[in-house]
Amino acid sequence: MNQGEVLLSGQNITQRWGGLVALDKVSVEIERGELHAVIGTNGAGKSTLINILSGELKPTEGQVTLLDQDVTHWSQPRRARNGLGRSYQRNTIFPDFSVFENCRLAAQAQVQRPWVWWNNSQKCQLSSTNARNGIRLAGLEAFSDQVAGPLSHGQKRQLEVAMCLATNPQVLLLDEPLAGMGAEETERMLALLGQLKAGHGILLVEHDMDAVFRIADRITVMVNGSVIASDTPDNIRTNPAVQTAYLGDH
Amino acid sequence: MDFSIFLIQLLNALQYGLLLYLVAMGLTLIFGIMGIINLAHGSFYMIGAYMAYALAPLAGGNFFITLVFGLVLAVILGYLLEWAFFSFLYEREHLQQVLMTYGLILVFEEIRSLLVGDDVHGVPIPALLSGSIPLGDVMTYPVYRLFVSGVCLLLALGLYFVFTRTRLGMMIRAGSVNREMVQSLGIDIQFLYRVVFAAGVALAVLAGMIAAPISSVYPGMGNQILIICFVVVVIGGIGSIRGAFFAALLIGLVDTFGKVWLPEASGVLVYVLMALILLWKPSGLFKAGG
Amino acid sequence: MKRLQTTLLAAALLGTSAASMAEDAALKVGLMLPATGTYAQLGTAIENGFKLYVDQAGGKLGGRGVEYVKLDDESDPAKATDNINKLIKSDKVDVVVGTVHSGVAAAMAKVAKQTGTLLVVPNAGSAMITGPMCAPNIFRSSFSNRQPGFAMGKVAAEKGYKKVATITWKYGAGEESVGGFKEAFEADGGEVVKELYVPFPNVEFQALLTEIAALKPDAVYSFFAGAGAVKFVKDYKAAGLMDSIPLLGAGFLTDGTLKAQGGDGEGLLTTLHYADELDNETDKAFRKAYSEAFDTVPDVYAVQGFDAAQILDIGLQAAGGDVSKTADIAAAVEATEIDSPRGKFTLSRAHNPIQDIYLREAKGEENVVIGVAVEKLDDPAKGCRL
Amino acid sequence: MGIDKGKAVFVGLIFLALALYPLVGDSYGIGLINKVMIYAILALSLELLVGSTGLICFGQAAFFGIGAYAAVLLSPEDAAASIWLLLPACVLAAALYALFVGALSLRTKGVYFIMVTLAFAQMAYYVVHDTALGGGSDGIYLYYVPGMDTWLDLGKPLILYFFTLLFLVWTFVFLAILLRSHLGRALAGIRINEQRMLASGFTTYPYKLAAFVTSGGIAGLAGFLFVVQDGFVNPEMLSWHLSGSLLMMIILGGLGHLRGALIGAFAFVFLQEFFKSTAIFGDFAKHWHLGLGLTIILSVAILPKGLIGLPEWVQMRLFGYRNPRQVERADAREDRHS
Repeated sequence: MNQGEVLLSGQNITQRWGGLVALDKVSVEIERGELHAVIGTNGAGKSTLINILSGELKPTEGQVTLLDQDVTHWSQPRRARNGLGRSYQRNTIFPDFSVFENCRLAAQAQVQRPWVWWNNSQKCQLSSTNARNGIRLAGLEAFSDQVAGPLSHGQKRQLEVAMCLATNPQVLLLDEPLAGMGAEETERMLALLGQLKAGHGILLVEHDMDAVFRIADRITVMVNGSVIASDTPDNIRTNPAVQTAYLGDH
Repeated sequence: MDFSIFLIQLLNALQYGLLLYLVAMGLTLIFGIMGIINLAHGSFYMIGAYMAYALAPLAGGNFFITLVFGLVLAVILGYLLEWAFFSFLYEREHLQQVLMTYGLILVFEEIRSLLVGDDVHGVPIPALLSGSIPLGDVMTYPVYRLFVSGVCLLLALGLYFVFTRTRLGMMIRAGSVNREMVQSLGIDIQFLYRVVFAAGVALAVLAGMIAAPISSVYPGMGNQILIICFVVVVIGGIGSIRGAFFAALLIGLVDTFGKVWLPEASGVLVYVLMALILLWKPSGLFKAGG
Repeated sequence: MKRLQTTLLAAALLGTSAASMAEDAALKVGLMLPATGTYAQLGTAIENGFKLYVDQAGGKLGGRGVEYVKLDDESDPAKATDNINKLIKSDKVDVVVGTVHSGVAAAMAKVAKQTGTLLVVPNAGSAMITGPMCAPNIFRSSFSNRQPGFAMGKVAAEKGYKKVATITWKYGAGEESVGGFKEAFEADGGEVVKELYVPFPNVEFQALLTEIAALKPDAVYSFFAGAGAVKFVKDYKAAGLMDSIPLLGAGFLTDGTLKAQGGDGEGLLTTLHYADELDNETDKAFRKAYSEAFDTVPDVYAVQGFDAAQILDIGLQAAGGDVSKTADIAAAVEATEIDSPRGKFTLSRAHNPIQDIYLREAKGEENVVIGVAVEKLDDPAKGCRL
Repeated sequence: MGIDKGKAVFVGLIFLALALYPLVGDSYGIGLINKVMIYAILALSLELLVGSTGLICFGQAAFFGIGAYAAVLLSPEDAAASIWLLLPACVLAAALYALFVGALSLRTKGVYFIMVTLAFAQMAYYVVHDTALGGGSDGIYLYYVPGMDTWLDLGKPLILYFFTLLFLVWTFVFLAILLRSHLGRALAGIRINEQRMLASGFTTYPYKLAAFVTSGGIAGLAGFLFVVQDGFVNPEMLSWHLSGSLLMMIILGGLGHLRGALIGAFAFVFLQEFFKSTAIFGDFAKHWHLGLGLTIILSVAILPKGLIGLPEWVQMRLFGYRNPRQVERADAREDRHS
């Protein structure tokens, strides 16, 4: 496990919707041990980028590489099974299931023979172990047996991350994990992200600037579908182009 | 098949397709804008046809006055139904919409049975349009069928104008693509819904009324057209006005020429066509709002 | 041994008393007819006709008072078996009368054959019912689909038509009717140049009318009923074919539909086992009584309902009101000439009417008889092993 | 996921009652309950799609009908078929058509899926109705009831009754086991949130197709049983009215629960019998569709959770009490939709 190894990269990604260019030759790299944040105004193309990296969208042009393999034409599930986890802006948990079952189901994607209909899924060793692992990493052990629906918003966001982790990913694409969180919850999530980046590569799309500048190792700034800067937080803070284009409006 | 017969068949296909368009249009609009899958839409067609029969005495037998009467009633009916029933369906899941509108079909059919009975009725073609034009050496083409095609075509053009050139049309098109956006633009969504629904009902009722003189009026006539309209809407792309137009014409062609060339398979043909199109384009030929 | 004898005697006594009890009790008649859907109107006419006969017979059939159990068959064959089972097993009817839809009637015939329950079919003309499904306890008071078609085939040949096209719905009744027409017409030297079919119950005929115009046959034979008949005749007229290519049809084309056709059916020649202005006293009395009782003019369906009751009455009279004496009932019905408003007819071994098929002409709202197309027409009853 | 004891006892009691019914029922009752059990199997097959996987199939009658037609068409004309061959053949025929329909229709979503499954059912309807294969609109008879040599005579109503009950229990248990397996859990996940399943690495299409084919096969089984009981097939068995009625059964009973399909089938048939009853409605019974239609509308409007949710609904209406867990769950659901 080499820290600094490039896990996921997008090269010259272009996305056009009819005449509209949503992304214009965007390149990003996510390294192991790195928390890479992407910021930008609404409509800058952050969500499009994350959708292309995760495989939900096929780019008009460009290439996506995951663990040294060209995955541009891979489907989302195939990328997910090969080390790519993602969370969504909105909660995508299963509200009627327990926290454990949420994670176990996510982990089940790795099971080799899913069609064996006579086996009780609850007795599956592999998915249970991975689920517990995800829960532990996300710090939700105390809630393992609770139904997910009634959890607080912050806990649900944590569960979202836990479900990603249960699939044993190398790279995490997190879409606004802090959205709608209170101060205390934010702190807990930031601590969690700090711990996770050791073994993973994390791409974070986030609006909370304070948080981003506190924990990101690298920040990419997007405006109107283009990357205008990609550097350490300190350099970004002083970058004049960023100031006029983005921080200035803030 | 010699050429003149071929042309006549083309005319038949066109006329059938245009009538389908009129009914399917309301279905696709109501779904596209309001997100409601309305199985009872065929019933509106049936109601229209029965209006053409039942209202005729009130209008002194004048077909055109009956039409106006019927349209006014249709708009009122659509408005009331939206208010009393369909407005409760917006937040419901598709399955519940399917079942509730399925229940509505049964209710409409029975109310029809209670009010006008189960007889088959004919509706006379208005004298003004009762002539026919000779085509070929034995065949004549009834003027009324041309009139139906003409009305449908005019309405299609009119709707096209409304959708592309007016503010209401823009709202409707925007609404079928993105409902939240319309709301955020400060448009009175409830009003929009009622207008769309009443228009959809009026279109189906109108189709039923103008079809009545050539189709006669009978129980269960709504169900027959409903399923075929579903096919039209699916092929055209749900919520697409242009799609409904082209799909309806396509179905008209396939049905007409299927009966002549492949009589054994003519019932199945439209469904095979649908399967093929979905294989090629899973969400129909055109996008919503187009 | 003695004990056994006593037991047997007791059982015999009990048996007879039970039987005589049954004769005294009201005859339960299950009317399994369509009350909803396309055929609802026909169901009503049949029921009216049946009740008219019973009322005229003093409220009795075969000497027993009559009690009705009504059931809507919805013209849905998928529910038919359950429906008739309900009448037989749950409502414990003695006799079942029904129905219009051939598919439903076919399912009913199967159950009747298995259970031995008396069944009178007052409309459905499917060949199956008096063919492979025929049984001593199953009767038909109407017709087989083949009959009117066959008669029209004769008429068409007599009129000197050489090339005829046929058009009907793609379904059992239509195909059997066209089959009958073809059989008679081609036997007499004609040729059916094209058989056109419309998916049932589709009523969009325009394409096939154009096809007919292109074929230019000497005449067209058609089988349609109800709404389809109304629309077909109107379309045929509107296409301008009525004047150039004569339209012939099985009688359903113009029965109960002339008013809705709004004059477009005027002058059409059709064949059927009933007609207006038949010159017989039974019919005159029937029409008068029917009009008075139900405030409407009777049609062929009412006649079929009326005769269904009549057939039951004849059979049950002979059996002393005991529905279980199937052989006696069948023998009596087969031996009797039934005095129907349609004219006198008999039932074949397969229990299908052997009847005169009339040639009729549509005048105003009536199908006026202009002659007998075929006298005492039988049905081959293919597959019947009686 | 773990088997709830209360539910298991409840379902067990239903099956026990069904097993004991022949002791009290007359021959009509046995035939009727037999038919309702067949509908219950059919409803269970649909429940696998609609309730468990979230795929609203509006063409289930087609698979039922194809199973039934296969039973008649594959039987020799002058002898009884062996059920060892015929039953699997019927299931296979229906499953194959389901594979075809599923493979195409699963490319579509939401309303498209509803309409496309409906249209494919119509296609099958027209094939049996219009082609020489299906015997046309009058349908075809099965002259000899298929059997298992001599010791299992399905022509005897009582034997058929227990045969059907056996398959009902089998279907229920099979589905219950399937639903807690990996496959079943994945289907549940797809129903609730397919996006999450994709993101977790599930290629959802084959899962859905598996559900579709399984469901079709079970519907084919029901079709086979129908033919054995009635000895008759007709195109109307494939009509969309039946598909609609089946949907109504599962929502009436309670969507998302196998026992809902079971209860729903019985409740729906009872409702129909009730509105058709001339003893209660007199001559108005002829308009029984009106009552049925209104009941469908009202029950969907008021009781969206079906009869299973009735105790909770009564509790809420009468005592204004809501289970706090339920409230939060409902909120969570809204959260998801927003």
